[in-house]
Amino acid sequence: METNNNNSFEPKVVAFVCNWCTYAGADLTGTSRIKYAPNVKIIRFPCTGRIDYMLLMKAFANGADGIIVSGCHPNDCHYTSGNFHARRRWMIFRNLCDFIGMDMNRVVFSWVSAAEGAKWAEIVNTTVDTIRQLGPATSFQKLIKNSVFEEVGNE
Amino acid sequence: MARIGVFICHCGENISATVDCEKVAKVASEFPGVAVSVDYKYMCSDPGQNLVKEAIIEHKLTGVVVSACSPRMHEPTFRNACAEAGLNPFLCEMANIREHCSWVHEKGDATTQKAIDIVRTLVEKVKRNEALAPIYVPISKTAVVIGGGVAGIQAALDIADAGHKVVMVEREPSIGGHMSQLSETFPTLDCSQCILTPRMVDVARHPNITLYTYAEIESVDGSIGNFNVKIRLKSKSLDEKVCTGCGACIQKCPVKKIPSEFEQGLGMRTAIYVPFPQAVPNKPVIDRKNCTYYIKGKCKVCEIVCPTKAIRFDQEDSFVEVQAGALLLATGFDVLKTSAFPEYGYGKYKDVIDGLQFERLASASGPTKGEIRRPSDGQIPKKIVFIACAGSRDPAKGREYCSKICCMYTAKHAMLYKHKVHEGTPYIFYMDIRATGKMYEEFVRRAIEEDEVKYIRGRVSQVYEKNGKLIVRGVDTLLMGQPVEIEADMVVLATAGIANQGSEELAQKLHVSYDKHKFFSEAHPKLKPVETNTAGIFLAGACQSTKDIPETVAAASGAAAKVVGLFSNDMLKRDPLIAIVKKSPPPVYSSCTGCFMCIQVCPYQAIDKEEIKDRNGNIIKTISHINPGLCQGCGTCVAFCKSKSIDILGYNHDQVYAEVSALLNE
Amino acid sequence: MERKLLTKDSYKLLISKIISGKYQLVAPVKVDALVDFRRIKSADEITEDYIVTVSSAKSVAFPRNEKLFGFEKNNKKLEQTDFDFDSIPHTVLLGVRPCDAMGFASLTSIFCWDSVDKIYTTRLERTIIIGMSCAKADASCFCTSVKGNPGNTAGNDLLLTKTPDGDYITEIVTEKGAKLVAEFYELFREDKGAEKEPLLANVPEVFELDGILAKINSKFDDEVFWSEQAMRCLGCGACAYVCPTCACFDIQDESHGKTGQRVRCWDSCGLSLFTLHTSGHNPRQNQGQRWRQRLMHKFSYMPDRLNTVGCVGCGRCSRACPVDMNIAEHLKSIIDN
Amino acid sequence: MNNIQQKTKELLESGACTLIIGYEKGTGGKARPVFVRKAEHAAKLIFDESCDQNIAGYLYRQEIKNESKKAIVANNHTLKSIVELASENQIHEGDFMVLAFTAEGEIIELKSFEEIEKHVATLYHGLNDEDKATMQKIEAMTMEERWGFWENEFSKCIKCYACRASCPMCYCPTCTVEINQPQWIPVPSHTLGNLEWHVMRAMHLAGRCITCGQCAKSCPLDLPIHLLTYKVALDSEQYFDSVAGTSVCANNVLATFKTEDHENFIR
Repeated sequence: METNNNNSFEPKVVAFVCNWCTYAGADLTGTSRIKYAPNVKIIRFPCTGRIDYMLLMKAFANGADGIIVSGCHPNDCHYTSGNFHARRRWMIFRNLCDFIGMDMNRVVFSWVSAAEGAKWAEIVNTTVDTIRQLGPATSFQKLIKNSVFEEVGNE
Repeated sequence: MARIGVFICHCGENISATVDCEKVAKVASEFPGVAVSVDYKYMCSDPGQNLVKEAIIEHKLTGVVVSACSPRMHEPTFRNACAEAGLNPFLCEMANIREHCSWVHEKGDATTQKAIDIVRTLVEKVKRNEALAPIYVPISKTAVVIGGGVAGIQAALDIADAGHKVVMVEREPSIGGHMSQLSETFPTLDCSQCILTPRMVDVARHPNITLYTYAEIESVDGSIGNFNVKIRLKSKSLDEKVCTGCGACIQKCPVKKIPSEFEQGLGMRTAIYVPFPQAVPNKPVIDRKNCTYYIKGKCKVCEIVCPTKAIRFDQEDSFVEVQAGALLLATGFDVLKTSAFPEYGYGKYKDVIDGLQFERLASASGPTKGEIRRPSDGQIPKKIVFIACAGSRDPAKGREYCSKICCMYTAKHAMLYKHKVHEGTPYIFYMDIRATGKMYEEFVRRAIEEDEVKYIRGRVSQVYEKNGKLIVRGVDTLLMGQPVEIEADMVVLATAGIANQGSEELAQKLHVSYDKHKFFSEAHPKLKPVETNTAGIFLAGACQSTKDIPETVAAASGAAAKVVGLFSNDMLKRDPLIAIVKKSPPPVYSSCTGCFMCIQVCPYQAIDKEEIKDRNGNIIKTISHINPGLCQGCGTCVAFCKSKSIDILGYNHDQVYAEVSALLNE
Repeated sequence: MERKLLTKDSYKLLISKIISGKYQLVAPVKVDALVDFRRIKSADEITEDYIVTVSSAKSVAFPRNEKLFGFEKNNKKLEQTDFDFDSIPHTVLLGVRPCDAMGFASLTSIFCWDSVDKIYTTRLERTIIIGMSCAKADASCFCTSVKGNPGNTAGNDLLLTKTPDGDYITEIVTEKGAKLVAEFYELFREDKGAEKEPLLANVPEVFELDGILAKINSKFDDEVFWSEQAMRCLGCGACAYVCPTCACFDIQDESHGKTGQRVRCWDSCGLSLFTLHTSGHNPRQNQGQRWRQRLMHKFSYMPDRLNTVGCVGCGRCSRACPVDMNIAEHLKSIIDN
Repeated sequence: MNNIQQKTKELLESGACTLIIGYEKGTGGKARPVFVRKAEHAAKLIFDESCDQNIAGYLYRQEIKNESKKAIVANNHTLKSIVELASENQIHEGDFMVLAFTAEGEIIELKSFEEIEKHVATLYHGLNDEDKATMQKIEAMTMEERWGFWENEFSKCIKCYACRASCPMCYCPTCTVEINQPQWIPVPSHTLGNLEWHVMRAMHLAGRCITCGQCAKSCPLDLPIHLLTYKVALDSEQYFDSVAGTSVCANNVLATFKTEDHENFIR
């Protein structure tokens, strides 16, 4: 992996968050006026249980450099158990991704409650810092660029 | 073709201080499908909302993105505005560029660019939004209350008084539950029967309440608003319509030595019996296991003496079915009865009893007429040792939880004893005293200070008999663990409150979840304490966790209020953001392949099976079906379903996919 | 036909010269346990240890994904980038088996049927095919049943046949081939007139083609026959994707944000989705009908309409098939049945 | 070998069965699935080491579902798949007969799902030595090496979906790859789309892969894609104690949870 020494690199990070805890937590970050890096953009889901791992794949396939997945702490799920189901799914998914050589440092899983505005800012900032150090997700970007023109002779 | 309106709010300067709102509006106007894009100082103000409404009409908008604050703030505002202008409210989305953007980033291009990205994402989402309408489910305004203890009684009366029909189902021959067994109640020491009995009679007399005693739930199907409850009426061997409750049969019944359940084995009853004199209904049942006629085939004394010829030896169990809009679980608790404490001699020594037995001894209507006499020889005990936390807070041998009621009733027991046996000495071994209710601490202080109850902080290691005395060995931890030995005449164990027998089976019949101790689980520990995770089924009292009477009654009224709230409308209105199993044209009908794994995933038991039939009624395939009345819209099944046969309105596959793509690509 | 001789040393030299010249060279190489076509950088990469390559050579002219054009939406306007014909490389395709080489005729007949597919034809025009006669065959080979043979020159520009001492008899089949020989004339020697036939593999004839062609149409309505044949067929696309003559494709738009491209990619009549209508109706409802389509297309429709048989007997479909749907065996049963 | 022919001949002759799903010798002597309807064709049937193909997937094929009296000659992979398919409600007890083999090669009829479960319990569930070694090799690689390894493999995939077609657990009548709104898996077979496909396939087999390796055996390009589903199967067992194909009433690993599940990766 080439490391990026270019300071102009701005990581693109997608956050998949649940409506009830982390989205509200990020709202609290806002109302508390805690500053964080603008690289992270949020997509709202009803529950972490709704977050399809294929969407994480799609984020990378669309050029994301990093991903945050965040929801309610265990036992706090608005729907009682969506986050527990999600947690199992992530465990299997991240191990599989690691097995195929995807850099799991680019995917941050967290629990951020509606009261943890400061934690949200901290998660975003540390994630952006990590990815800034890792550089762009070149492994995926290469595939995106070559996504069509692969034929015999181009191996 | 989509015609989306984008409305960028400055929020005074809350947004425009760091985001170039005009630029956002200009860039958004060039997004494919955007018909109009404007910015305005205060979008939520009346003129701002009018801007949205006018644009909807002028540009025939098919969707609206209000780019302002969090949807938690003003989504209802703008959805209403859209509805007023004739646009389905679910075609309006909020792009959160305040809490998630302007307030958390410095002024600059990156912040403006982020706002643009957020707007673009929501534009792509709203293009894929569907017009939705709330879901309405008709409601049968009858509640079935399962359990006729104080919780069930309170809830039933509250619901009935509000004008709705109630069907109460009680397993025992009489309602009343554990409270009817109690002597006096803490912290006021008023007589339990005196306050409960009138309520029991109210239940029996209430025109809106149908009471089925000696009855159990056979099966439940359906869902909120429309449960179908099948109730088994166990045979009482008696025609209740004919019986006058004169009691002649009870007096003449030759089988008189059956330990009475109501008296906790401290008294006896006959084979044809009412559990206690104030029973409601006050009509006997025949206990077929102990009746000579059913055992030996002859006797029939009761039939002979009955003046109204009410006895029916060949009566069989019968069934009634009830259409109910709500179910209320009030099945109560039990106390740990087992030989869980061999070291305390419980079950071995007659004078080692549990708290519920002590209640009967202290009760004026009990086997000793309220005198404290030990079961073995009827002597008045001079020293009684009460052992708190017998089985509670004991992960090794009992239950790890605190049973919550024992500290208080043990103090009450000691006090009652002292009031009745002035020369007696009560000792209480305890771990901690938990007296957190209103007037509770004062009550305990009174026991200690006025009634001189001897509290010893420590555990009892052993109780054994020696020379007609019960030797209680323990330690006093406040005296540095010094051993304590008391020669007692009687020992009372405050045994742990546990889930009622059969609660697991009932939970499975009703599809409500329960914890590892078999107590029913509430839908949310804080915000939905009287709801179960199955919509339309509510909880009251100690079937959820052990509770004292005030707490039980409060929960019962709370649950009743939920039922009454549900019944206050003819139709149940629900948020349409629910999951659906997608259908497709024949010959596939649905990509759902019927693995039914989603049924396990659903936290709300909202998924069942649906048969797809041809016009002759032959089943073509069986697929999953989501009950719109039960689905809460978490979407866990959506992400789980491998064939993507389940989708969720408002966060559907197409929408979230488009959002990911739009967020990352210009 | 004019013949030359290419010694084993000059063969290697030829490869090096081609690579360092204006051509890209595509040849069979060992890819783990398999042999498949790859663009190569040195003669050492080439292997001769194969019956046929896993994939056919068709992707040189009909790649599995072909970008037809690009598009970009800007400020609500759509801009299109046409196919760049200059991007098509000049290619030498080496080590093609005679069966594969014959396949290009079938492909061409489809791609130039009513209108000429310029991308396909340009790719093929810019490809020089150097075939390699077969010295070995296996149980799946049946080229001789479809009017081919292990030393067939048709479709090749040059055909090499390896002699026992490692030299290559070079048959110059086309003008293009002659030009290449002329370009590297110093490497070719005069042919010694060695006999080619004994060097070739023996591929027994499994069925009599004319019998199939005569009878297959009459089997069309025999649903039981086809469904029994296809009973074990799993309905994947492996047979079509490795086939040198299967030409079916799908057209897909792939886009990221405002830019995208229209792509032509392989498709297969064995997949149930292939004929699925939006209405949900599928004119080929079961695998028997899809299998029938595969055989009918190759042995009835193509002979009728394009005057060519859509099968070259390479046996790849049988080898690739997870359940051994041996096409020759199934064809034979048409006659036997 | 003869006992299978004898047994199936009897079944067909007596009318106890009208269809036997089993194995016969195919091209070049390798075994392939066969469907025998007549007693005189029972002689085609073989059962030996070469019969390692998992053929449980035929049981839910519509053409075969319609047959009333059928028997399947089941190798160990097939047996496990039968259990897993039953747990997923795709096949039902009594719809077919199961002929299996003892460790000594004796043919036995397994009369109920319970008997199949018991038989399966006696079988080895782990990976073979070769796969174990490959797994270890890959896991020992650096992240970049692993990516390089799989990028190379995925680049070869032609998306013929033989892996899907041959996997008995891939029974969805409409696969996610066939959904185009949205297009979850790109239709063209480029590396990016191939990677998405194979990751999705492996995830869909979480707690369901019985590690027969049929997907890789079916791949015309020899991609070691079975290792992906094996990885998921191994993790399901290691972290959640779930082994597919062992119990008809087991819950899927991702359809259940424990409150105390691992979460040391979550911040």
